[in-house]
Order: sequence, then C-alpha cells, then structure tokens
Amino acid sequence: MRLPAQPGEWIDRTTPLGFRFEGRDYTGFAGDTVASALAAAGVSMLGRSFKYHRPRGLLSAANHDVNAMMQWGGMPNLRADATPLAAGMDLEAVNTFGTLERDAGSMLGHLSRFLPVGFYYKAFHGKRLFPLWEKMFRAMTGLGKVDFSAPRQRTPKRYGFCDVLVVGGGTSGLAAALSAAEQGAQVALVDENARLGGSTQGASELVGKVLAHPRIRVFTDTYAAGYYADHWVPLVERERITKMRARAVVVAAGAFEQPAVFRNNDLPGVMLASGAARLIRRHAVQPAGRIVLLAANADAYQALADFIRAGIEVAAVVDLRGTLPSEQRALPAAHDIPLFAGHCILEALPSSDGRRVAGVKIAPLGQTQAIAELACDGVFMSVGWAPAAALLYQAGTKMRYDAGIEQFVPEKLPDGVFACGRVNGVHTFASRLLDGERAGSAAAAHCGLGGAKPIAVPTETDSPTHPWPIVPHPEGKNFIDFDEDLQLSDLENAIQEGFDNIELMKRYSTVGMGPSQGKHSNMNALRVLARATGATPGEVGTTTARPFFHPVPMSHLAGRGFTPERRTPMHALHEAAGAVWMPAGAWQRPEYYAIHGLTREACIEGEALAVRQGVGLIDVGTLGKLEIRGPQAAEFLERVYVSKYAGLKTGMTRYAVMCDEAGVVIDDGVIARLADDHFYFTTTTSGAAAVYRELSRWNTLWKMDCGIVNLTGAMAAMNLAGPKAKQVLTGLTDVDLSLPFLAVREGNVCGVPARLMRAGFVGEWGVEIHVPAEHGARVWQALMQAGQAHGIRPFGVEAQRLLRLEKGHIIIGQDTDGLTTPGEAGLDWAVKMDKPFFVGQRSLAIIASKPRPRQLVGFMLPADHAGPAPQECHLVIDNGDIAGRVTSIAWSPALQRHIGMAYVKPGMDAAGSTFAIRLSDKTLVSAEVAKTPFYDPDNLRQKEEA
Amino acid sequence: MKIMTCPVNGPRAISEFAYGGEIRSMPDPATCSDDEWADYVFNRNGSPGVKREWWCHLPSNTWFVAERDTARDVVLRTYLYEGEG
Amino acid sequence: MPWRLLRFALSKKHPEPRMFTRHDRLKPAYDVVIIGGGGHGLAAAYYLAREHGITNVCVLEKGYIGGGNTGRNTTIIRSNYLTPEGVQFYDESVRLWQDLAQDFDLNLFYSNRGHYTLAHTDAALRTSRWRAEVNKHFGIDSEVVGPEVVKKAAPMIDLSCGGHAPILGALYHAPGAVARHDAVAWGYGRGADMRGVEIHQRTEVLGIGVVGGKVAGVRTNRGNIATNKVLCAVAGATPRILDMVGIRSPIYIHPLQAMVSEPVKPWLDPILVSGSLHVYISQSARGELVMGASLDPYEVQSTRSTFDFPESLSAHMLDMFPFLSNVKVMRQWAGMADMTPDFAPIMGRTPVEGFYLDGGWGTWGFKATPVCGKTMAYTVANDREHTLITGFGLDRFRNFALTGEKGAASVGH
Amino acid sequence: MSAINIADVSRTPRAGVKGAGAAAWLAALGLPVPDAPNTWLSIEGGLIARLGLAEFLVEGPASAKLAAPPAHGVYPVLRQDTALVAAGERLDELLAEICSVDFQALGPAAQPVVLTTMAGVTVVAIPAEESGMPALRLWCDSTWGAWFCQTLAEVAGELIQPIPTNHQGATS
Repeated sequence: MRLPAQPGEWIDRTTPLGFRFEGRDYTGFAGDTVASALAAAGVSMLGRSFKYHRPRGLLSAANHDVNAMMQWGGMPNLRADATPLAAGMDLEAVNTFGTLERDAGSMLGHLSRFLPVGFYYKAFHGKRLFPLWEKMFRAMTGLGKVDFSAPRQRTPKRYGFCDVLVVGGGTSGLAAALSAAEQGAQVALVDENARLGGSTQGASELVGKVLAHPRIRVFTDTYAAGYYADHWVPLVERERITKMRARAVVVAAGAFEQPAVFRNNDLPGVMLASGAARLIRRHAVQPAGRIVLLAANADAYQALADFIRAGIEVAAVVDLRGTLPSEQRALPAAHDIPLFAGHCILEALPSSDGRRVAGVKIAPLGQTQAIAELACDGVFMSVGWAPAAALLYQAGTKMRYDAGIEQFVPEKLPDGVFACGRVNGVHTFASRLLDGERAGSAAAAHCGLGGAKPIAVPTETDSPTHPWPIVPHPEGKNFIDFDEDLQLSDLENAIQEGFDNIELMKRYSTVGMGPSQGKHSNMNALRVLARATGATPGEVGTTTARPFFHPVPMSHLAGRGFTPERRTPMHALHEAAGAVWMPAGAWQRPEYYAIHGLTREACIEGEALAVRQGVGLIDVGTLGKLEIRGPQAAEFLERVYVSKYAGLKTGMTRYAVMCDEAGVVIDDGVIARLADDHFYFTTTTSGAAAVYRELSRWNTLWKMDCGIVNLTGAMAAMNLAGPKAKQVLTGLTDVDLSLPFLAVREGNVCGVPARLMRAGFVGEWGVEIHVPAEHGARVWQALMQAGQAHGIRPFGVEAQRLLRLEKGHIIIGQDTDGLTTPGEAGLDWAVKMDKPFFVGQRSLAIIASKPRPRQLVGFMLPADHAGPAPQECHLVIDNGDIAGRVTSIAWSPALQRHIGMAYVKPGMDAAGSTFAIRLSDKTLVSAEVAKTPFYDPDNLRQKEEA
Repeated sequence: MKIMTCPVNGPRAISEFAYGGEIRSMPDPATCSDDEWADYVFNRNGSPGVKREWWCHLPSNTWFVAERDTARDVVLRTYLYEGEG
Repeated sequence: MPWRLLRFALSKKHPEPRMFTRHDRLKPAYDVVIIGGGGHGLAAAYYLAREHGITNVCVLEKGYIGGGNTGRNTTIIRSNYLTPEGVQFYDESVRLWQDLAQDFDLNLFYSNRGHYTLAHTDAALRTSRWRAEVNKHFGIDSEVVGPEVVKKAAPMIDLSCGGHAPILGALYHAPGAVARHDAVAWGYGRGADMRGVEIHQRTEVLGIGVVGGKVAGVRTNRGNIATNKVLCAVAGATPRILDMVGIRSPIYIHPLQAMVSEPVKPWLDPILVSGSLHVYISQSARGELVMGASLDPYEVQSTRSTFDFPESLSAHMLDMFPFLSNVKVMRQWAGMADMTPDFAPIMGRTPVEGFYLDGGWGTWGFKATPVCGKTMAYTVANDREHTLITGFGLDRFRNFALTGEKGAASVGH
Repeated sequence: MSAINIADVSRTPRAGVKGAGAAAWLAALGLPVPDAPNTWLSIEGGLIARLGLAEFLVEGPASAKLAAPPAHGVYPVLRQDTALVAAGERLDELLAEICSVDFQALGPAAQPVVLTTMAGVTVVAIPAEESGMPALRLWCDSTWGAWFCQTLAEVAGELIQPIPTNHQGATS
C-alpha cells in the first residue's frame, strides 16, 4: 500500500511508470525500485527460492535480496530490490517452472526431508545413471536465462584519482568525507544508494554540506566492488566503472542487518526492520498492515517509531533479551503494544495459500512450547548486525571479535586504510558522527594534509547484536541461508559429518556461496559452528571475503576492450590489391592476394610462380628491425647470437640465430654490417619486442660500449625477388645492382634513403629494401609500377612459406619448438663454439656431450604419390612408435612433388632412406629423406650476378 | 592496479612493466661444472621472501632493479642497475 | 529418487558419521608422513593404505583439507597432452576418474562434457594436430575439427571473436570432463581415514630432520614426528618445503586466478579453451560460469586478487560470447601455481633418501590427482618410481632432458 | 561542435638521438638540453624533449641539426612517429578513459614528458595548452598510428554526448 507523502521520499509521484510483472500490468513511480513498486501494489511474493522453490519476498530492500531476482528480456538476475523501475519493463521471476504463481518446482519443498545437506554427494553417482541424473539437475539449476541475441555492450571505463576515498555515504561516511575535505583533501564519496544519508535518518544536514563542498565528488548509485593493492578501488556505476586510485581509503560501509533464524523465517512478509523502514521512508510503501516486531537492540525501537508513524499496526514486540533499557520499553508501552521480553518467535505461520506470513507463534527463549499465537501479515526483525567489512578484509585488515558488541571489528588496519561507523563497531548515532570525523581527519593526515584530530569515540554500552538469534525447530525450515535454502539442521549435520572448519562447512553446505555471498548467512553460520564446537566466534573466524562486493556485469568489467592493431605503411595498398589477412600478433599480414575466380591454392601458386619465373614483392615490414652502434657493437652481437660477427665485412650480411640460456633456439634474423661500429639487423615478427627488450637487459647488465635502437616501426621493408627483380629495380636506385649475394648497401630508392640487402630466403635473386616508414608506400607503388611490364605480383606469407621450404629454410616457431637446439634444427654450421662466450653456449656444450634425440630433415613424397598428403604435425612412425613429426609440408610447383621437413630419430636421417608418416585417418605414407635445398641445390639462382 | 615505481619515469600501473625474474649471478662458464651450470640455468629461488628482480618499464624500455617481498607482493625499493651487490 | 536418500527421511537423527576422525595429538612416529592435505596428498595416503597396506601414515595440513589448489582450480579433467609421457600419465588419470565415485561411494559430479581447445592461428592449429595425433597414437579420443564443429557444440559462439581472433578450428577432446573439486579431497580423505590414516589439519611443518642424507623426522607446530619417509605434496609451498631439506629445484610460483558468474540456466555444455584469448570456461552444476585465464605475469606467493584479471578476462569472454554482457561476475579468487621450465610436473625420489617430491604441478594438478596419488604411493612404498612417472624426475633438469610439454603451453587447462 | 579536436601533425620534421653522450652532443650542436629526465623545452619553431634519462626528441626546424655525424656514445634514432595534438575542454575525460596516468596531477609548469601507454599503445605525451584549452601532444610509432587515431576519435566522439541512460544497462 502506498503511504501519503513521506518527508524526503525518493519517488516522484508526478511520473507514473507502467510495467509488467509475471504477465500482469502495474504502475509505480519514478524513483521506485521494482520491488517497492510491487510492494506498493500489494505483491509480496517476488520470487522462488533456489532449491525448494519456496515463495520469497523482500528481505533487505538493500541490494541483497537474491530471492527476488528477475529476468527482463536479455537481462538475467536483476535484483528487484535494487533495480530502478523503468517504464515498459516486462519482468518475470527467475528459476520458476511454469509461473511464479504456479511453480512446479515447489513440489521439491515436500522432498526436503530426503535432501539434507550434501545429499547430492551421497546418491546419483551410479556410473550409468549419473548422466541421466545430471540432465535432471541441469534442468533444475541456474537462475536467469542468457539471451543469445543480446548485443555486446561496450561501456566506457575510466581511471579516477583522489586523495581520500570514502566508501559509504551514511552518517559516519558523510562525517569522514567532510572532515577530510576540510583538511584540504580531494575526496571521493561513494554510496550504493541513489541518495546519500544511509539508513539512518538525521544525517540530512550533513548531506547538504557534503553536496555543497567543492572538494567532495559524490558517486551515488555506485558501489565499491573490491579493494585491490595500493588503494585501487573499482567503483561500479550503472553505466560504467571508475577505477579509483586513492591515497587513503576510509571504509564506512556500515553493517548488514542480520535475520533471525526461526521456522518459516523466509515467508514473504518476514523482513529486516531496516528493509521495511527503507520502503516506508524512500518509497512511501507500507510493507505490511499488522506486524510483529522481533527485536534485540536499540535499532529495533527506532524502527518501531517509524512503523507506528507509518500507520502500521504492531501486534507485539518480541525481544530476545530478558532485560532491556527502560527507554526502549517506553515506546511500546506508550502505544499499548504488548512486549514479550526474553521471548522468541518459534515459527512464522503461512497464509492458507502459503505465500505470505499470516501469524507467529511466540515462546520464551529456549523453550519449544508456544505461549501465544498472533495474527499478522508482517514480521520485522532487528536482532543484530554484521559488518560490511569485505573491503577491509581484502585490504588485509586483521579483525577481532568484540564480545561486547558481538561483532568483528578491525584490530589492525593496513597503512592508509581507515574504518569508521558500524563497520568499525560504532553504532550510536552521535558516536558515528565522531568516528567519521576521526577517520576522515586521519585519512587526510595520511595524505600529508593537516594533522589527525585526536577524537575519542565512546564505546557502545549496549550490544546492537544478539549473540544467538537462532531458534531450533524440530520441523526445520528455519533458514540460515536464503540463497541456498540452508536450514539450521543442514549446518549442524555438516558439522556432524566432520566439516567443522568454517571453510569446510562453507564448501560442503554451500553456505554463503550464493549470489549474496553470505551477507545474511555467514554470521549466523559462524555462530552455529562456534556453538557446536565449543569455540568462540573469534576462534572460528570468518571465511575469506573475495571480490566482488556485488556482482559486476561483464560489460562493465570488459569496458571497451582495446585491442590495438598494428599496420605496416603498405597496409592500404595490400587491402586494395585484395589481400586476405592473417593475424601475426598485433599485425595483420597478407596471407595471399585474392584474384576473382581463383581458389586460394591457385592464388598462392600463382604468386610463387611469379617469383620463380618473373618477379614478386612481399611486405616484410613486420620483422623486427634493430640497429646497434658503438665500439663494442660486434662483440655484443657475438655474445647474444651463436655465430661470429667481428670478422663480418662492412657491406655484408650474415644469418643470425639466437638461443636462450638453456641452448634453445628462440629467434633468427639477418645481421648487416654498415660500418665497423654500426650494424643493422632483423628479428622474427613475433620475437621483435622481446628480443629488443632482452638485448637491452643484457646491455644494462654488461654495460658494453654500444647502444641499441629499435627501428621496427620506423622502417618499412619489402623483399623484391625473382629473375626479373633486378630489371625492375634498375632505374629506381642509385645503388650498383651488381652487388654480391648477402651484400648490404645504403643508397637511394625512388629518391629516398634506403638499405638494400641481397637476400636469398626465397631462393631467387632478391633484395630486401628497407626505407623510412613514411616512404614505404611510395617505394612499394613505384616497384609495382616498374614491375608491371615484368608481370610483377605481390606475394603473401603463404607463397613465401612455400618458396623458403623449397630452399630448405626453417621458420622459427614452426620448424622449431620450445626445446629445439640449433643442432636438432640443422643449424650446427652457424654455432661457433670457439667464441669466448655466447648466451646458451655452455648449455650447448653440455648438450653436445649427450646423444641427440632428434634431427630435422628434408623429405619428399614419391613423385607418383596419390591421395591425401600429410599435413604439418602428422607423426613420423617407426616400428609402431612415434619417431618424430612433420613441421612443414607443401606441394612444390617447382619440383612437382610434395616436399617438407620433419623431425626424425637419429639414424633415420640418411639422405635417400625412407620413413613413414601417419595421416589422421591412420594410413601410412612413405617419405624419402632428401637433401635441402630441394630447389636449386647449389643456390645458383640467388647468387647469380646477372 | 598495483603500482611499480620506475626510477626514471616514476610510479606507474604495473601493466606498464615487464618482469624479468630474479637477478642471479652467472657462474663462470669456463670453470664451473656441468651441474653448477644446470643449476644456474634451471633452478630458482622459489621460496617467498625479499628478492632483487629485473623489471622493465616498457614505454621507455628502462630496465631497473626492484626489491620486492614476494610473499606480500610489496615493492620495497627500486633503483637503476649498478652492478652486483 | 535413489533409495539411499530414503534413510534421511526415515531417521530421526542425521544418519551420517564423521567423514574424518578427529585426532587430538600426533603419534611420535609414522611409517610415512605426507605434507599437504590437498587432493594429491590425500590420494597418496589413500592408495598407500588401500594398495600397499601401509596405514601408519599421517597427513599434515597447515590449513584445512582441500583448501589449497584443490579447492581453487577450475576442475577441468583431460588427457590431451603433447608428450607420450604426459599423454599416458593423464590417460591413466582419466581412467581412474571414471571409477572414483564408485570407489568412494561419493558423488563427484564427474561430468563428461567434451573439451575444445580453440585455434585462432595456423600455428595453434598445427599444435592442435600435433596433440591430436599423439593422443590418437595412445588410443585417446582427440581430433582436429573445423569451426563448424565448434559452432555446433556451442551454437552461440562468435566465430570471429570480435573480429580480431577468428576461430580457425579446434582440438576436440571427447573425454574432457569437470568434477566437483572439493569432493575429490573429501573422498580421498574419508577413504584414507577409514583405512587408518590420520589426517591432521591446522598442523604446520616447521622443519624436516635429515641425518646422513636420509629423512629422520618432521618438526611441526604440534610436536615432532619420527619417520623415514616424507612425501611433499604442497603445490605452491613446494619451494619452502624443499628449502627445509636443502634441495634446489626449478619451481617458481605465479598466481593463477579464476572467477565465477552468478548462476544462469545451463546453456554451455562443452569446456572451451582459447589460448590466444587466454580464456577457459565451463558451466558448473550450479549454473555458474567458471572462468580462468593465464598465469599472472610475475612471481607472487599469495592468493591475492587483481582487478586487471576480471577486466581482461571479461573482455575476451565477450569477444567469444558477446551476449554475456549483462551476466555478472560474482566472485574471483587465486591459487599459487608451482611452475616448472618445461611445464611438466616433478615426481619421484630426490637426492635426500626417503624424501619424495610431488610438485611442479603448475596449472594441471587437479586432473592428475588420482594417478598422481596412485603412482606416488607406489613410489613411496617401493622406493622406486612407478613406470608412469619415470619421465618426470627432478634430475631431468640437471641432464638437460626436459619433457617437452611446453609445446602445448599456450593452451593450459 | 566537437568536445575534443585531434590534429595530425606528423608532417612536422623531427629527429631523435639517444645514448650516454647524447646530452653533451646536443649541447655542442647549440641546442638547449632539458636538465631533468622526462622534461621538455621549447625551441625555435618546435621543442626538445628528454625521453627518460638519455634519449631526446627534437621537433621543428632545429631537428635538421641532428643530421650531423654522431659522436661516441651517441646513437641516432630515426623518428617516424604519428604525431597528434588533442585539445578541448573535456580532454581530461578522454584521458581518463585511455590512460592510467593522472595528468591533472602533473604541473604543466614543470614541463613534464610522460612515457606511457594509452589505449594499449606506447606513447610520448606532453601536456600543454592550445589557445586557452587543455591540450596534449602525443607521439606514437606510426605502425600503431592509424588504429590509435581512430580509437581516440571514437572515444572523443562519444564524449560529445553525455553518457546515455540506458535501462538495458547494468542494474546492481
């Protein structure tokens, strides 16, 4: 029922919003939550419980009501108590079979006697039957549904900075924010509610001051999802996350009001007093007409005043405490409300349809015989609190159990972390103000802003929390965990079975593992364990409080999802030429250039043929390109590569292999000597960044007289190759093209400074042309244009792979793996063990003394091979055992054979011998070990000085 | 995100850095035994504690030394490498 | 309804005994002391008692049983490894898994889902074929499949993965399964307990006595124990225990993080792994999406969480499954992975006589629990390595004879 | 009206040099050398920025001087950057979305140079003012340039609109 206007109410009565729930139309107001609008319309059953499908309603109205989860289109698991009402919402309760009203799943409630804690561990595991049971379980499990048509949402994320972050905008948080700001701190104040002020009335004056303060940024409707190292706290707003870096953090997160445990304490209409008060104050909703108030602290009587003011009839106050302060007795007395001190609610009684509380049975505490039965449609509970200490735990706070207030409180806070208010064990309004001021001032002082005010906060005289708000009942249904439908006996039974450690009890019973992550169950569960094992709650301890405080949507966590892409200067030209792209790390490289009407294979073969017979051009700009200068440059290179470079002539290049300290091949490239003290060299595409970084580290360690410059992005590079390449280049360059094989020259190409390296990777006369990136596209275009008359084709990675295979050149990472030594890969010739030192040398010396486990060899399939050819990584089989694997294989248009490389066992590597390769369908294919290069074995074509 | 302080570029999110492992001194390959060498190549000081480590600030390619307590993931000190000791 | 549940309804009192006997004090001596009450340690204890008749055994656990990596992993079981040693070892494990629930009379929710290792690059596709061929060689059901098969198994997947990591194919491993991780530790624990093994929780090892190169005893926070055989099965704490006996090892510790979503109705049957996107995912029996990624990039010996982990994992999850934008992540956590240079475990005897090592499990330990327990029990009982673990000795590093599992490194789990 | 203007100034001539001898060599060439690492000075028609300890970026006509033959300990760095100037009232909001560095905390008076990453791309950044508006000069490797520019423009474009209230957005 909607109440008349309440002072400071959050709803806007001029903006009605229509929505649907379970197929029925309702109207609420802007400012309502889904749950408050439904409560106003008299709907008390909002969902069904996870296991037994019992009717459930509001509990906290504070974003913890996981039994009131709803589905709206593609949005699963909306919490009705925290989701703002929007016009046109069409909501359904999650996890019902049929409808919320008629939920076939509710029959499970009748089976609960068969389904004690951990029942699923004790049956259903027959080997043949389990899959069938599992199917049934899977049909029952889960909450909301995912909608496969829901689009990806890219929500922005941002970084934020402040001096003092205050988490919690209640009384103590407001006071902390103000006191820190007044000392000069830039403050961020976060509260998960739509408005500041917390759950207590009386802070409105503070709210005004905070909102007006120039140094306080307020984030309402925002929660701190977790505390991470160095005061890094993600603030989850509705539309984004702000990752806040603070210099100090004040946790003023308050406390969760805790339910009492009695039979049927989960009936709709049974709720926390603070939740009922929220509905009244914020949404002007009267949650019940006639209630019984279950009390055990001063907060209960403050709430009682609210309830009376809202016109709720209070049938009785049942107080767990035998004696209570006279000022608390005064209020019920003044309104002729019967007060049952030292009593408990033995059980709540359901209405005839079972969907709402209809009465309670009251008994003296500790007795099982009811002395009174009262009719009511609401039971409001205020029996105690548990600190919202998740952030404090995550920050590494040491907590202790304060028996005086029956609560865990911070004992030792980490540097720069402060706590105040209820989470700090301070509950009285005036004390919370003081405690907030103290913490805010100390936090500002931590940032070097002013001194920490010496404020003494009085200790609580009256415990706000009852040590044992738990009432056993032989019939059970006294729930400790509403998420997981766990009753008191479930925990007792788990303990009986030996799960008598808080973490084991949690894992076995699943207490606290549901969507509310134990906010309303952990404390009572801990008390049950403490009592059963004769320990104090402090000795039992809490379970680890892991992030997140509330679940966070993946869209928010993902944010935009930056995936940077790297493009060579010729990217657009490749695109225009029909490049089919393949990813190479962050780069995109042309795999081949598509020609309309031709297959992929035909395109690749055509490109290869162009290189063999005419001329081709490939973009090799993704290779790492480094420069090293200085008197010790040659010595440095000799230390990090396996070959020698001191004797390399200026104007010449040499192949380079790099090993790690274990002697494993990790990279290769070409080193060009431009001057005595000046080298330019390449690395693999994938290794570029790591090689540059590692060389820099070696140089930091060795302090040699040389410097390394990374030119990977600054230089464009392309390889022009083929019998007609020289003709293409003639006229475009001032470099004398009669330069010998493996020579390097600096000169001009198309009028821009260039480095030309005579390379043989693809086995034809070829030259790698390196120019500053800004000129790359122009040079490429000029070459393509000049090549037109010679039938030039751009070629991609696949054609290059084929061409190099014909030449027997290996590709690091394809023909090597994470354990390949140079010898295994046939690179012994490059390794100079007679150098004083190189990385990996000592390991290779040890390895050389042991039998070599495998050898990379070239192979050919018989010329008349028919049927499917092996693929890369098909196994070499010898006498039924694995003897190696194929690393590369291709159909060679030049040789008209399948050629490849494979690892084989020692002794199988003699040229002309045969071995078997097993295909995926288990047929064996015979291959003959062949000498490489397969094509132009004497390397005449690439050396040819035409 | 955790903060690492580059001695040159100052405090930054740890995502700007690459970890280079504990600083270990290499035995003289010319005189050490095979076992000593294998120990250097493969074995690590894997227990929690304060370690001297290589870290690299990636945007500036600055290698430096961080003393870090690996049990608590707390960076105690960072400085440029000046040799062993 | 299985008849076994009937007795719950018919009994007045909960008719279940304690699973684990409480022992108030340690005995002065045991035949075997097992350090670490996780799945591995408890499994070794179980097989020592069951198969070798050695029951004067105690398991020392610093915290609570199954509280380490046993209770922190993402519960994936598979045998699609790369090396013959690895494949045969894990294949035996998968075989043991099949009967474990019967052996324990405890439902482990061993659920055969099928496992897809997605390949986004031709290099990954090559590795997939390599693994498939080695697997098939040992009779294991693995096959390289095309994107269309992936699409059929997970019809909602975006095969282009947001446009930047298109799925070219996958290694399909039919036996891939998940199981309830905690229950595995409890099952082994109960089975060992029933056979006389003592499990001591909250018992921390402070030192190990070695006399003349042989194990002599163990010092704990609850007193000293004499023993000639110690099995170390402590995952992330392995280097610390090895320091106690002066053994150097290549093990280094990096955290491995994971997270779960709120429960949603089951929609994902198979287990999916993407090396390029650093994602692995399955949906639990509770309806939660259980998600993991890759190791944290630097050494840490704590189980702290970082925020970059759920950020990047969520971004990659949405690349694969854009429609999960509104699904919420409920909880994240971390374990300490004890890594080795070749990404294979270290098992067997050590230079200290009577000290047996079961470590270096990195991110693969859970799936190996049964076979590891069985082979380590054999090794301890006979002081000789079981044939299935001879390839995993500590001396392989000294000999530069690494196992080569690193070739499959990028895929994990 | 765009909240942020992004201008491509890649065509400005620039050159770089690094090494232990670089500072002295530049001084010998007659260039003013910023004393502290990661600071910059303006020079005739451009600027000179010290990138970290011993690397320098010179932009403007004076960059031609760096063509002189390098001395001992001086290593020329070919600069082929994509260079951008981003300016506008809401620049801080843009930066907050792409970079974890607190630019507001840097006093522009100290002439800071920031080597960091933005949207995953390595950049050199200099906070400045352009006609009374907050501005930032940015340099990145030109192979990342196209993606980086496009991403900046996208993020900036969305800043023009306040973040929409989207009820299909998150709710708890």
